[in-house]
Amino acid sequence: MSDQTTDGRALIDQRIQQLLDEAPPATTDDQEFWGRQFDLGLAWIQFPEGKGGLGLSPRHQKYIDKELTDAGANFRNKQLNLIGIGMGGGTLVAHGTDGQQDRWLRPMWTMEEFWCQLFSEPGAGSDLAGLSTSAVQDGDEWIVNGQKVWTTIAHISRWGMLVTRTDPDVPKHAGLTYFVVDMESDGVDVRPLYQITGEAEFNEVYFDDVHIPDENRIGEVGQGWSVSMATLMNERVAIGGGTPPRGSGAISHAVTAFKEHAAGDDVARDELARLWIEAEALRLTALRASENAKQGTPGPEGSTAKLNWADLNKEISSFTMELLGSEGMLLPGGYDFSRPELTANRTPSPHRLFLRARANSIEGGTSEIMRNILGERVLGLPGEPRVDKNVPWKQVPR
Amino acid sequence: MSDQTTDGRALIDQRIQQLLDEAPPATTDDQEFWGRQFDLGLAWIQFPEGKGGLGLSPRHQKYIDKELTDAGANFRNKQLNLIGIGMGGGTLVAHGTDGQQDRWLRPMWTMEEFWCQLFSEPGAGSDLAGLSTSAVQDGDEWIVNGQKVWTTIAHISRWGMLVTRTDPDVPKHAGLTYFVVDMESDGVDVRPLYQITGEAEFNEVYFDDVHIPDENRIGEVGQGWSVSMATLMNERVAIGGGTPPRGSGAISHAVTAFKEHAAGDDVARDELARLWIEAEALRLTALRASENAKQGTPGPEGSTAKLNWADLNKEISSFTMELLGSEGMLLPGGYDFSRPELTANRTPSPHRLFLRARANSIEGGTSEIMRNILGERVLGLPGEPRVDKNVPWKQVPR
Amino acid sequence: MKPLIFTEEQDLLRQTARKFLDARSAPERVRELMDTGTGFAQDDWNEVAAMGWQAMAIPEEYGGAGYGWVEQSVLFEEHGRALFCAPYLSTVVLGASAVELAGSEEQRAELLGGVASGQRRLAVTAPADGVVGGAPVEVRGGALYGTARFVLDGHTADTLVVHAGTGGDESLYLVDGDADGLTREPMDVMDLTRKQATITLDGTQPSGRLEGAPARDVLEAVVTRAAVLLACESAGLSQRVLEMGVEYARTRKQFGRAIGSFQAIKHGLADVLVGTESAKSAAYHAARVLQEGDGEELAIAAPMAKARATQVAYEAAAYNIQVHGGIGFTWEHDAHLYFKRAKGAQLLFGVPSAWRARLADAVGF
Amino acid sequence: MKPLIFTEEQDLLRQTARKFLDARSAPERVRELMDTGTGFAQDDWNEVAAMGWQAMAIPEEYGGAGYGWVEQSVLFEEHGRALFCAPYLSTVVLGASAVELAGSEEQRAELLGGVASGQRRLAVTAPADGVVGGAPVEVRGGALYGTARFVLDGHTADTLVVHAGTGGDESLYLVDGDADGLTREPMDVMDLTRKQATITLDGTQPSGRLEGAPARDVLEAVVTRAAVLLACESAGLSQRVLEMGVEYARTRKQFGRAIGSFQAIKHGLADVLVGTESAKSAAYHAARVLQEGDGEELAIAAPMAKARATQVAYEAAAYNIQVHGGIGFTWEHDAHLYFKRAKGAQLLFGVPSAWRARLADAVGF
Repeated sequence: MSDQTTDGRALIDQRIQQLLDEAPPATTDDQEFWGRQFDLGLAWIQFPEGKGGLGLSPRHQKYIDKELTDAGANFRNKQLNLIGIGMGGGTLVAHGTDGQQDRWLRPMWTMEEFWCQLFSEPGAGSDLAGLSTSAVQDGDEWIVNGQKVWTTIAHISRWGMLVTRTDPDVPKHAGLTYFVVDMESDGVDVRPLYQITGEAEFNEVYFDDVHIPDENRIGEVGQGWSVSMATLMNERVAIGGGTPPRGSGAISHAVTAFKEHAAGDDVARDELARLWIEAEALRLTALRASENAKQGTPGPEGSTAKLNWADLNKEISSFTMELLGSEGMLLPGGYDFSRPELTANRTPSPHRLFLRARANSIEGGTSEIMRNILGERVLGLPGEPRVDKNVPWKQVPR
Repeated sequence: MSDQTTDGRALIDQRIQQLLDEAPPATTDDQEFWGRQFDLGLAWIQFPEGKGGLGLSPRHQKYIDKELTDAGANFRNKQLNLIGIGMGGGTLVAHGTDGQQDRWLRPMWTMEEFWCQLFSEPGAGSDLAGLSTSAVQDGDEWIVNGQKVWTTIAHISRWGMLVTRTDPDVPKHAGLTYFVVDMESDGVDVRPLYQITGEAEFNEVYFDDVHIPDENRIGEVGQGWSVSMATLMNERVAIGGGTPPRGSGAISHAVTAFKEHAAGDDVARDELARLWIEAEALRLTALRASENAKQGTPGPEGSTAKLNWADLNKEISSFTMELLGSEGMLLPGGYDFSRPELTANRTPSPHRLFLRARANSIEGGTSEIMRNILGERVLGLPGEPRVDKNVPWKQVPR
Repeated sequence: MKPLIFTEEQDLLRQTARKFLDARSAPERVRELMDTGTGFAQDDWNEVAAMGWQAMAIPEEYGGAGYGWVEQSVLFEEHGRALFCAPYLSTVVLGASAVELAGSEEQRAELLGGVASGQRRLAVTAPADGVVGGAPVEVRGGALYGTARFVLDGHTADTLVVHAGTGGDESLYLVDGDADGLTREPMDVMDLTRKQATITLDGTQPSGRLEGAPARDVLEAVVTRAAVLLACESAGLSQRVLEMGVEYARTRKQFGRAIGSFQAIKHGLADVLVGTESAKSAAYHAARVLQEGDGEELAIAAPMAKARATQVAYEAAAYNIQVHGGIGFTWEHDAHLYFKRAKGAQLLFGVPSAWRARLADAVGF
Repeated sequence: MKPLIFTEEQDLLRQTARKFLDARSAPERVRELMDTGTGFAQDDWNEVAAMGWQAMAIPEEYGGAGYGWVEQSVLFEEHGRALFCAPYLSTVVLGASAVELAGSEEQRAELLGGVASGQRRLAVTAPADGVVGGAPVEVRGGALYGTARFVLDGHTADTLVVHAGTGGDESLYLVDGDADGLTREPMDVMDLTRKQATITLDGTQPSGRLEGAPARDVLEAVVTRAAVLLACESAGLSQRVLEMGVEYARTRKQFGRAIGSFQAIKHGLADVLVGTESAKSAAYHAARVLQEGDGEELAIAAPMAKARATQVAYEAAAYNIQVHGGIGFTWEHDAHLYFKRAKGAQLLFGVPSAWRARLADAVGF
C-alpha cells in the first residue's frame, strides 16, 4: 500500500511536470489547461486512465491540486461545475458505458458543458423515491413528462442527470430509471425559482414529451435508485472539504453585530457566547470527524454535523438580526429578483444570510429526515411501520 | 334552566340550614358531619337522592362548599380521599349497581374507607389499554394475578378500582373488565415505591391469586375500558379547580432564589423574566379556559395547559437550582425515604420540587402523549399507522 | 380583572373584519400592495374608515365612535392574520395616541377627527428600538433640521409628529406631509407589508406643536401602546400560520402518509398551538389592561405581551416554513410573508429581551 | 493543534478503565458507596492506584508516571460513564494541582508522591461557585479559624489545602485531616456520588503552607483544570445516558411497537447524540489545550468545555428519565443517579452562564 502510494507519486510528479511544461498556467487558457490536465490523467486521479485519471487513490488529488495551484493553475471548474465534476463524473465512471464516459467526462471537466441534477420534484422531497416524472419507452427512445425542482444552474446546463419512473406497477424503489438528458431538447422548459431572499439560485424544470435516446440511459432499466444513490454519495465527498477557521461563517456576523450594536448588553453577550461555543464545538466536531476518517475509524460525530449546522446556522443568523435591532428590519439593497452570480464565494449581508438560512434545515435532507437517519442508522433505533413498502408505487397515497 | 337553578338553590339552602342545625361544625366530629352531609344530599350534589346528592347541577357544589366552609366545616376528605371522592364516586354512580353504590359511597365520602386506583402497570403506561393483569372467572369469583404501579395511598386504602384483562383473545380495548378489589384480600401485596426524591408517594401493588367476588365487578365483562374512561374523565374534574394567584408556584421559588443569590445578574434576570412571563401567560390561559368553559364556548386553550405546565414547571425548577448556584447542589434535609405526610398542602423546598418536577411530563399523560392528543384531537392531524388495532391482545408485541 | 373572553359584539366585529380582509387582503392583494411605493391602497383605507375601524379608536367627542382598545385588539389580530397592508398602526395607535395624550382640544378635534373619518393619516418619529431618548431632529429658529429613520409609514402620512429639540425646547412638532424642506424616502425593509421611511427635515416649518405633555412621556406611552397592539397582531399571525401548517400537514403526503401523521411534524405543530394560546392570553390581557387605563399593571402586561407574542409568532412563522419544506422557501408561497412580518414585529420598538428587562423592572426583581 | 483523536495507548487505557469500572463501579456498587459516610471504598482507591491512575497525573520526578491531562480526560470520561465514587477530582485535579503549582520541592515530593502512590488523598477549599475571592478562613497567631463549605471530599482527605488569611498573609495552608480543632461534616448533597463537606477550623495549626505562587492565582488555575475534567466526566456521562435511553427505547414496547420507533423518542435521542458529540469535541479540545499548557487558548477552551459539556449532560440525563417514563422516576432505577451527578457538575465551580462570561472575556466580545 505504502509502496503503491510511492509508485503513484512518482508517476504523478512526472505527469504534473509534463502538464506544467506543455501548458504553463500563466500563458495557457483555463479550458485548454484543464483539457490537457484531463488527458494526462490528473483531473480525477482515481478514474481509469483515459477517463481523466490514473487509477490511483483519490487521496492524491489534494497533492495534485496543491502543486498545480502553486504553479498558477485555478480550479474554478470544480466550483462552478460542481454538480457535474463532483457528482456526475463518479456516477458515469461507476455506472456509465465506455462510450458515455468518452462523450461526457472531458467537456464536463473543462466546463465546456455544465451539468445539473434533476432528482427532486414538487411531490417528492424527503421521499425522493416516490417521484412521479415518467419515462415511457418508444422504440430506442424514451418520452419524458413531469417536473423537477430545486435544480441549480439548470439554465446554463447542457446536460442533466435525471431520475424517472419507468414502472409504476412495482414498489417505488424498483421502478426508477436514470438518464442523462440534453437540456437543449425540445420540451425542456427551465424557469427560475425565486426564493424568499428574492434571488433565484434554483430552477424548476418542466418536461413535456421530451425525447431521450436509450443510449443516454445510465445503468439498467429499473436500476435508477442505485445509480441515484451513487450520485448522492459523491455529493457528500464533493461538499466535504476543509474545516473553516474559528469564528468564521454566521457567528462572525453575530460577533460584529454585537460589537457594533449591543456591546455592554450582558444578556445578548451570554446568548452570543452560547452560540459561539456551539459553533466552535461544531467546528471541532468536523475536525474530529475528518481526523477519525483519515485514521480509518469514523465515528458517529460526522453524521451529526449537517443537522447541528442547519439548526445552529438558523439560530445564529436570526439572533444576529436581534443584535442588529432596528437595523435588522431592513434588507439593505432590497429584493432584486436576480440570479446570484455564478461565483463560489459570495459574501451576503447578515440580513440576506438570515433569510437564506431558513433553507438549511430543508435542503440536502430536512432536519426531520436527518434525525430519522441518526436515530435509525447511527443509534440503531427501529424504523416506523411503513405503508409504502412492498406496494406498487401507483397504489401509494400521494 | 334558570328556574331549575333557582328551585335547586332553595332546596339546597334548606338542606344546608338543616345540616348546620343538626351537626354544627364547631361541635361535631368531622366524620359525623360528613356522614350527615351525605345523608342530606350535599356531598355530591349531582348524584341522585339517597346517594349523597340531590340530582342537581354540579355547579351548585361550589356554593355549598363555600357556605359550609364559612360555617366552619372542612373538606379534608375531598383532599385526602381524592381518588375515591373525585374519581371513584362518579364511576360508581355511572356504572355501579344500586347495591354497590349503597355499600361504598357513604364510607368513601366520610373517609372511613380510602380508595385507590389500580390502572397503570409496569408494562402499560402510555398504552394503558395494553395492560396485562389478568382476571379469570372461577364460579362467582374472579382470580386476579398481576402487578399495578403508581398507586397513591394504596397502603391505607380499603378499596381499589382495578382494571384487568379478562379476554386476551380480542383486541386490547375489548378484553378488559373493571372491578372493585378489597385491598385487605389475601394475595394483595402493597409495597412503597420510592421516587428520585427519596419519598414514596406511590406504591406498587402485586396480585397473587386474589379472589374478587363477581358482585364487585363494575359494568359488564369486557366493558372495562369505557368504565375506566369514566373514572379518568372524573380525574380532570377532580384535578381542575381555581386558578392560583400570579407569581405563585414554581416561579415564586425562582424569584426568591434570584433575589437572594443572583440579584444584579442581568443574564439570570432575563431568563427569570422569560419564565415569569410564560408562567403568567399560562395562568392567564387557565383563566381564559375557565371563562370560556363557563360561557359554554370552550376553546383549544384548556387542552394546552397540562403540556405547557409540565414543561414549564420542569424548566423553572431546574433554573431555580442554577440561581441557587452552589446551594443548588444540596438537598436540605437529605433523602429520608419517608412516605410524605397525608396532607394536601406540603411546601417542599425548591430542591425537592426540582426533583419532583421531573415526573410532571410523565404522570397524568406523558408530554409525548399530550402532543399526540393536541395534534390529533385539537388540530385534527391524522394518526399514525397502528400495529395494535384489530389484533388479539395476546398477539401484540410487548 | 376584565375577563379574557370576548363579547358577542366583539365576536361580530371579528367576523366582519375577517370577511373584509379575506376579500381585500387576500395574499395576491397583499403582494400587489407590497410592490407599491406607498404600501397601501387608498380605496381600502376609505373602506375600513367607512366600516368605522379608525373611528372605534377615537373618543366620541372628537368624531369617533368611542370604543376601546379591546376592539382594536380584535382588529389587530385580524390584521396579523391577513398581513393587512395599511398605515393603521402608525395612524391609529402611534399618531392618534400622541395627539390624544398631548394635543390641545383644537388639535384633537382636527387631527383625531381626521383619523376617525379616514381623512388623515399620521406618522410619528417614535424610536425604532423603543428606547425613548433625545430627539433626532434639531430646532433652529423655529424650523426643523435633521433626519429620523424607521418612521412607520412616514413617507405617506398626511401629518408627521416629529420629536425635535433639546432641553426645554424638546417637543413633538406637527409637520405637514407636503411641507417645504421635507424629504421622505422609503427604506429597504425586509418585511414589505409594513413600510418604513427615512424623513429628512431641512429648515422645515412645523405646522404646530403638541404641548399638553412632555414629549418623552408621550413617546413612552405611544411605544407601550404600540407594543400591545403589535402583540395582538402577532397573536393573530401565529394562529394563521398554525392553520397553514396544519392544513398542509394534513394534505401533503410523503412515504404514503400525510406528513402531519408523523410525530416530528405533529408534535412541532402541537408546540406551536401551545405557544399561540400562551401568546393570545398575554396579548388579550394587555389589551384589556390598556383599555382599563391601569398604568401600573400595564407596565407588566405590555412588556409581557410584546416579549411573548412576538417571539411566539416568529417561531411559529419560522416553523411554518419548515413544515412546508422546499415550497415554503419560495417567493411564490406565502409562508415568507408571515415570517418576515413576524420578524419585523419582534424587532420593532425593541427586541424581546429589552421588553423582558422592562417587565423585571415592573415586577420588581 | 493537537488532533482530537486518541492514540492506541489511550484507547487501551480506556478499555482497561471501563473493564475495571464495569466490575467495581457497577450500579449496585455505586449505591453502596452512596450510602457510606466516606463516599468511597479504600479497596477501590488502592486498586486504581495499583493501576497507576493517580500516578499518571503526576510527573515522574515526584514518583508519578508522567502522563498528561489527555490520559486523565480518558479516565474522567469513564468515571462519568460509571458514576465512579472516589475522591479523585479532589485529590488528582484540585489537590495535586495546588501542590504542583505552589508547593516547594519538598512539599511536591511528599504530597505528590503520596498522591501518585495512592497513599494520600487531598482536598482543597476551592470556591464552589468558581469565583476566586477572599479566603473563607482567618489566620490569627499562626492558627486557622473559620468555615469552608462545599469542600469536595473534605471529610475524608488526609491533607486539606485551606485558603486562609487576608492581604499579604493570604495563602494556601496545609492542614492534616486529623489536626486538632478541625471539624469535618458531610453536607446534605443532592448527588450522593460526589461527597462534599463543611470543614470548620478553630485554632487549628497548619502543617505547612504552599508559598510558590499567590493563593488566588493557584485557585484560579485549579478551578480551570477542574472545569476541564468535569467537562470530560460530563461527556462520558452523556454518552452513557444516551446508550441507556437507546437501549430502553429499542426494547420497551407500547402500542405494539418499540417506543424508539416513534419519532418523538427517536428524534429526541438524535438530539442527545448531536449534543453529546458536540460536548465531546469541546471537552477533548480543552483536555489537549490543558496538556499543552497553552494558557491563552485555555482561557477559551476551558469555559467552552465546562459550559457546553455540563449543560449537554444535564439535558441528556434529564431526557433519559423522560424516555424511561415512570420507571425512570423511581429510586430503584439508575436514571436519577446520572441526572443528579450531571446537575451537580453543571453547578459545581460555576453555572454555565458564568463560564460563558469568561469565554466572552477571553474571545473578546
